[in-house]
Amino acid sequence: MQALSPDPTTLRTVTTTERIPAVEGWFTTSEPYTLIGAKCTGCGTVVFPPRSGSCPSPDCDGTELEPTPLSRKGKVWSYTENHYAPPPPYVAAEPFEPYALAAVELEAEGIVILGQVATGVMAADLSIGQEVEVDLQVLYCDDEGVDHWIWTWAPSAPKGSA
Amino acid sequence: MQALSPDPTTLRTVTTTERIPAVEGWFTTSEPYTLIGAKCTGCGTVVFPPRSGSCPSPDCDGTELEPTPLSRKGKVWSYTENHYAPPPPYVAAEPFEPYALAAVELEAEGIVILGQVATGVMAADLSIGQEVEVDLQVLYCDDEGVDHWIWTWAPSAPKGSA
Amino acid sequence: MATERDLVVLGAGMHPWGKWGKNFVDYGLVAAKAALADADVAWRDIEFVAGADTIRNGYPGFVAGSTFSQAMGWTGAQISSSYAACASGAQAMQSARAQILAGFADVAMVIGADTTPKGFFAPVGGERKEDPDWQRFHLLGATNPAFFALNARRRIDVFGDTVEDFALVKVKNSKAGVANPNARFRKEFTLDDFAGSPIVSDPLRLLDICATSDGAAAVIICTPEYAMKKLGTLQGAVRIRAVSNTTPTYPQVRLELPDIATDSNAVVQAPVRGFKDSIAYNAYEQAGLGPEDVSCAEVYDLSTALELDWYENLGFCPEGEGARLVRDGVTALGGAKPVNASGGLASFGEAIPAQAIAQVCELTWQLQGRSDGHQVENAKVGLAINQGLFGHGSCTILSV
Amino acid sequence: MATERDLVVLGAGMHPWGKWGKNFVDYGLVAAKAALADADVAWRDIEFVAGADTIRNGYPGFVAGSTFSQAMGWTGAQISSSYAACASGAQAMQSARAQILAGFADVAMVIGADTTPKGFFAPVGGERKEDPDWQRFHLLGATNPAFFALNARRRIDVFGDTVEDFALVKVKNSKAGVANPNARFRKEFTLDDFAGSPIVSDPLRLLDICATSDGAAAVIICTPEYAMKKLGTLQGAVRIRAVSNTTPTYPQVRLELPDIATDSNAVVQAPVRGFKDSIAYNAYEQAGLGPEDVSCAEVYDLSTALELDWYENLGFCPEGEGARLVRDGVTALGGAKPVNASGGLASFGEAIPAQAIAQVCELTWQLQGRSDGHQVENAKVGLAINQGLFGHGSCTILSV
Ligand SMILES: [Zn+2]
Ligand SMILES: [Zn+2]
Repeated sequence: MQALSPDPTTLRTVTTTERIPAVEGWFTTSEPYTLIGAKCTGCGTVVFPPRSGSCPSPDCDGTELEPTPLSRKGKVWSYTENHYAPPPPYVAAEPFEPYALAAVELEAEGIVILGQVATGVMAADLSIGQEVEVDLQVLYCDDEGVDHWIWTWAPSAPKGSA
Repeated sequence: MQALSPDPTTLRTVTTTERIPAVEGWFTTSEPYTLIGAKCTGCGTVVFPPRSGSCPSPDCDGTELEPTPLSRKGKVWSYTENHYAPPPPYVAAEPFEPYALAAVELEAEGIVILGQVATGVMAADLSIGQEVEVDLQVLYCDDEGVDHWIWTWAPSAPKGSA
Repeated sequence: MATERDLVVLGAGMHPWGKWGKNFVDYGLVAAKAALADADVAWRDIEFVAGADTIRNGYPGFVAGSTFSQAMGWTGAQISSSYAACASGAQAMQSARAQILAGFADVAMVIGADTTPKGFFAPVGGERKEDPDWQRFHLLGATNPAFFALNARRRIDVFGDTVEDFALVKVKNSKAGVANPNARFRKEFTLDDFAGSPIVSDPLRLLDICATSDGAAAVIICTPEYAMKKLGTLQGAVRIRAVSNTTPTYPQVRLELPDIATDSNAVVQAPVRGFKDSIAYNAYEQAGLGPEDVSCAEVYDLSTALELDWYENLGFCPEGEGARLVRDGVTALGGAKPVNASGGLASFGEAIPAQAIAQVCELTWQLQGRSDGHQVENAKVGLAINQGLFGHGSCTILSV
Repeated sequence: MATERDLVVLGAGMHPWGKWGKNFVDYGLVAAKAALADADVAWRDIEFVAGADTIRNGYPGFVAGSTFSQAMGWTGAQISSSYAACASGAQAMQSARAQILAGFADVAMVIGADTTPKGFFAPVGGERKEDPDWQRFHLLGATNPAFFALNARRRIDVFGDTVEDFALVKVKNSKAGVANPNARFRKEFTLDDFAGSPIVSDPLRLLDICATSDGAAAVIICTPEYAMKKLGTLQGAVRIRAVSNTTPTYPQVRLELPDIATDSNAVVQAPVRGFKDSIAYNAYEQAGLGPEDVSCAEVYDLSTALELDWYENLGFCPEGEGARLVRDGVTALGGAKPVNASGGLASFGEAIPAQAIAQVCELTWQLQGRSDGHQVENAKVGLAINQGLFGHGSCTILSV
C-alpha cells in the first residue's frame, strides 16, 4: 500500500498549481483553455454540457459519447449584464459587482453556449457578432479558501497584438 | 404606544410558567389538557388538526370553522413503538430511546388521532380498546434552551385511584 | 366551427393576485368555489380534478389534484397532478380535457394556486450538481431575467427595437390592468416611470420584468352534452378549440431557460419551425384556425420584450416587426389585435401553476363579454400562449 | 372480453432495481430503450410521453416527461409529468391512456425512474409547518414504518394474525424473486432469518419492511389498430382493461399515511366501501371483471402485513382472513391466486415513480408467458394495485 500514498512534496506542488474547476469535465484547466463537449461515436453529434449514456439526437441509438474539445473561439450571439447578485446556489462576492454574461455561437459545432464574460468586460464593450474566446477565472473561493474556477468568454485580442 | 410594551415582570412570569406548544392551536397548554379541533358553523362537522376556510365535508359550503375542544379521553385503535430515531424534522434525543405511538378513537367526534404515548409507556403496556387521555410532555428543547411541548396519549388512571 | 369534440368552459373563478404569503390552498379554495358557482355545478358532481402543481410548498404542492380534492372534501373523484413549470396550467387543462374526451368524465375541474417568495426565482434547495437549473444559477448566475435580457438584446441589435418599445408594452398592459379586479398592480405606468427604474439585467429594467405573485384560478370544463343540459343551449358557450403541450424538435437551436447551451445543428439540421413558433402552429392546426381569426390573445409577458417575440411566434406579424405593433397600438385595447387585455403579467405578476389557467379565465370572460372596463369588442376567438422551462409549450384556443 | 377501448401494451422495459446512486435519468434511458426495442417502435414514432415524477431529484425530477423526452432527443411530442407519490406510475399510465382514447395519439410511452437516499424516507427539506407530511415527522416522528405497524398491530389484535404470518409473506415473495433478473434482492429468506432481524416499528422487523431502491420502468402503449398493424394480430396481445386513480370518499375513517387524524364520521356517515376497497372495486367495474377472474396480482408489500390487507381489499378473501391465504400457499407461485410472483417489493425495494409501471411490466411478461422461473401458469388476467400518500389509489388490470 506504500506506493499509493502520495509524496507530500508532489502533493503540495499539485495543489498550488492545479486549478479546481467549479464543475468537473466541462473545460480544460490548463492551456489551451477549451470547453469540453461530448461527441456521439455513432453519428458524430456534439453536445455541451458533456453527457453520457445517450446521444441527444432522436434518430440515433448511440449510447457511447466521448469527450471532445470545442472550438476555442466563437461569435457573440447575445449578451447581458447582471446588476443584482443572483440568489444561491450562486456564490456572490460582497459587495456585489455587476458582471456580463454572453451567449456565444461556435460555428463548427453549431452550438450557442452561455458563459460569464471575463471580469471587467461589460455590456458596453460587447456587440453581437464580436469574436470571443475561452478563458478561465475564479468563480468563488470556498470556506476552506480553495478557489473554484469557471470558463469565461473574453474578447479576442485585436489583430496584430500579441 | 406605552401601553403595548409588556411589563418586564409579567413577561418573566409568563415565560417561566407558560408551555410553548410545538404547534400552535392544536391543544391547550394548561389544564384540563385537550386537543382542539375546528367545527364547521354550518353543518357541525369537526376536523383535526384544526383548519380554516373550508368545511371538510364535500356536501357543505361552509367556510367558517371555529375552534372546539375535543374529548379528553379515547380508546386505543392501534399502537406501535419506534425503535429507531425518526429522521429530521423530528428532533431526536441522543441517545435515542424507543417510544410508543398510539392512534386513539374519540367516540363522540368519530375521529382517530395519532399521538406519541406518554414517555415510559411502551407497546407492551398498551392494548386495543384501552382508555387513554390527553397529557402533555416536552417534545424537544431548542437551541435557545426553550422546551416545546406536545400532546401525548397517557393511560387513564385505573378506577379508584387518584 | 366548433365540433362535438370541442369541450365547454362552463365556469371560471379566480382568487385575485397579490402578495400575502398565505397557504396556497386557501387561495385555491376561493378560486374553486368561484368557478363552481360560475358554472352552477356542485362539487359532488365534479368527476375529475386536474391540479397544476407548485414545487415550493412541500408535499401538498406536488399533489395539487389531491390537495384541492381533500380541501374541498373527498368525493371519490379521479384526479391528476401535473407539473410543467409555467406551462403547468395548460398541462392540467389537457389532462382534464383528455379524460373527458376519452369518456372517463363529463365534467372536470382544472385548478392551480401558488404562494411565492420575494425576489428572483431561485432553484429548489439543496446541492444538485446534475440539475441544469442548479447549474445555471451556481456556475453562471444566469437568472430568469438574464435569459429575458439575452433575447431583448437580440431584438435591439438585430431588429432595431429600442428600450422604449419594450416600455410601451408595460404602458399598454398596465393601462388595461387598471380595470381588472383580479389584477394585483392596478396602476397605469408611463414611459417616464422607466427612467427611475433600476436596470436588473441590461437592457431590462425592473419595470420590464414581471413580479412573482400569490394567486389562484380554476375552470370547470365539460362535454357539450353536459353543457346543453345545464344551459339549454350551446349558443354563446365558450368552446375549447385547442390545447397544445408541444415540446421542441431536435436540434433546439435557440437558447432557452434554463439551458446553458443549445443543441448542435452541425449533424442534424434545425427544424423548419422553431420551438416557440411550433407551439402556436400546433394549436392553430388543432383548432382549424389561424392568426387572422384571433380576436384577443393572452401572452406571457414575463418581460416586456418577450411579448414582442410572441406577436411574431403567433403570426401576428413577420419576425422582427413586433415592435411596430405596440408602437402603432395594434395590440392595445381597441386595436386590431388586442394582446393582454387582462393587463397581462405586467399587472398580475406570475403565480406559476395558476397563470395559464388564469389566462383561460380571462379569455372566457372576454368571449362572454364580461370584462367590464377592459372588454375586447366583439371577441369571438381567444388565444393564450406561454412556455415553461425545460421545453414546455402551452397554447389554448377558445371560441364562442 | 376486450373491446376496442382496451389499449395494448406493445412493449415493456426495465432497468434492474438496485442501489448505485446514479442519476435517475440514466436508469430511465435504459428502460425507455428496452421498452421501445420490446415494442419494435422507433422513438420518433412515440406521439405522447407520460412521465412519472420524482421529487428528490431537483427540477428534472419534477418534469419527468420533459426530462426523458430531451434525454432521448426532442421530437416535438406532446408530454405530461404526473405526481401521485407511490401511485405516480399509475397516474402516468392513465394520462397516456386518456390521451390515446381521446384521439390525441396512437402510441405513447409511460416512464418512471428514481434514485433514492439511504434509510427511511424523510420529507422534502425545509421547515414547512403547514405540510401534513412535515407535521407528522416533526411532531410525532411518525415514519412510514410506524403507519405500517399500526395496521399490522390491528391485524394481530383484531384478526389473530401472528408475526410469523407476516414473515411468511416475505418468505414467499423472496423465493419468487430469486428467479427475477430485474429484482434487487435475489435471496430466499426463511422464518429463521426473522429472529435476527431488528424490530423497526413494533411489531414489524427490518425484514418486514421494503427497502428504497434505484430503478426504472417503461411501457409502450397503443391503440388496438396500431398494434394490429404492428403485430398482424391481436391474438395474445396484452390489453389494458382498467386503470383506476380513485380518491377516498369523505369521511375517510381509516388512518392513512401521512395523516395525523382521520375524518370525522359523526355528522356524515362513512361510505359503504372504504378507500382501499374502492380502489380495486372501481378497477373491477371498469374492466367488467371480478376477483375470481384474476390469474395473478402484483400488490404493494411496503410491509409484509400490508400484503395481507390487499388480499382482502382485492376480494381474494373476506376481511380478516388474509393470513390464511399465505399460510395455505394460495398466494404463492403455484397456488390458486399467486400474488407478487415478481418477488414484490420484498425483492425489489421501492423506486417510487417506477414501481407501478414495473408492476405493469411484470404483468405484461406474465401474460405473455415470458417470466422464466417465476411464471404463473396459464395467466390470463393480471392486476396491479397500490396506494400513494394523500389519497392516491392506483389499480391497473391487464388481460390477454
Ligand atoms: Zn448519435
Ligand atoms: Zn360544514
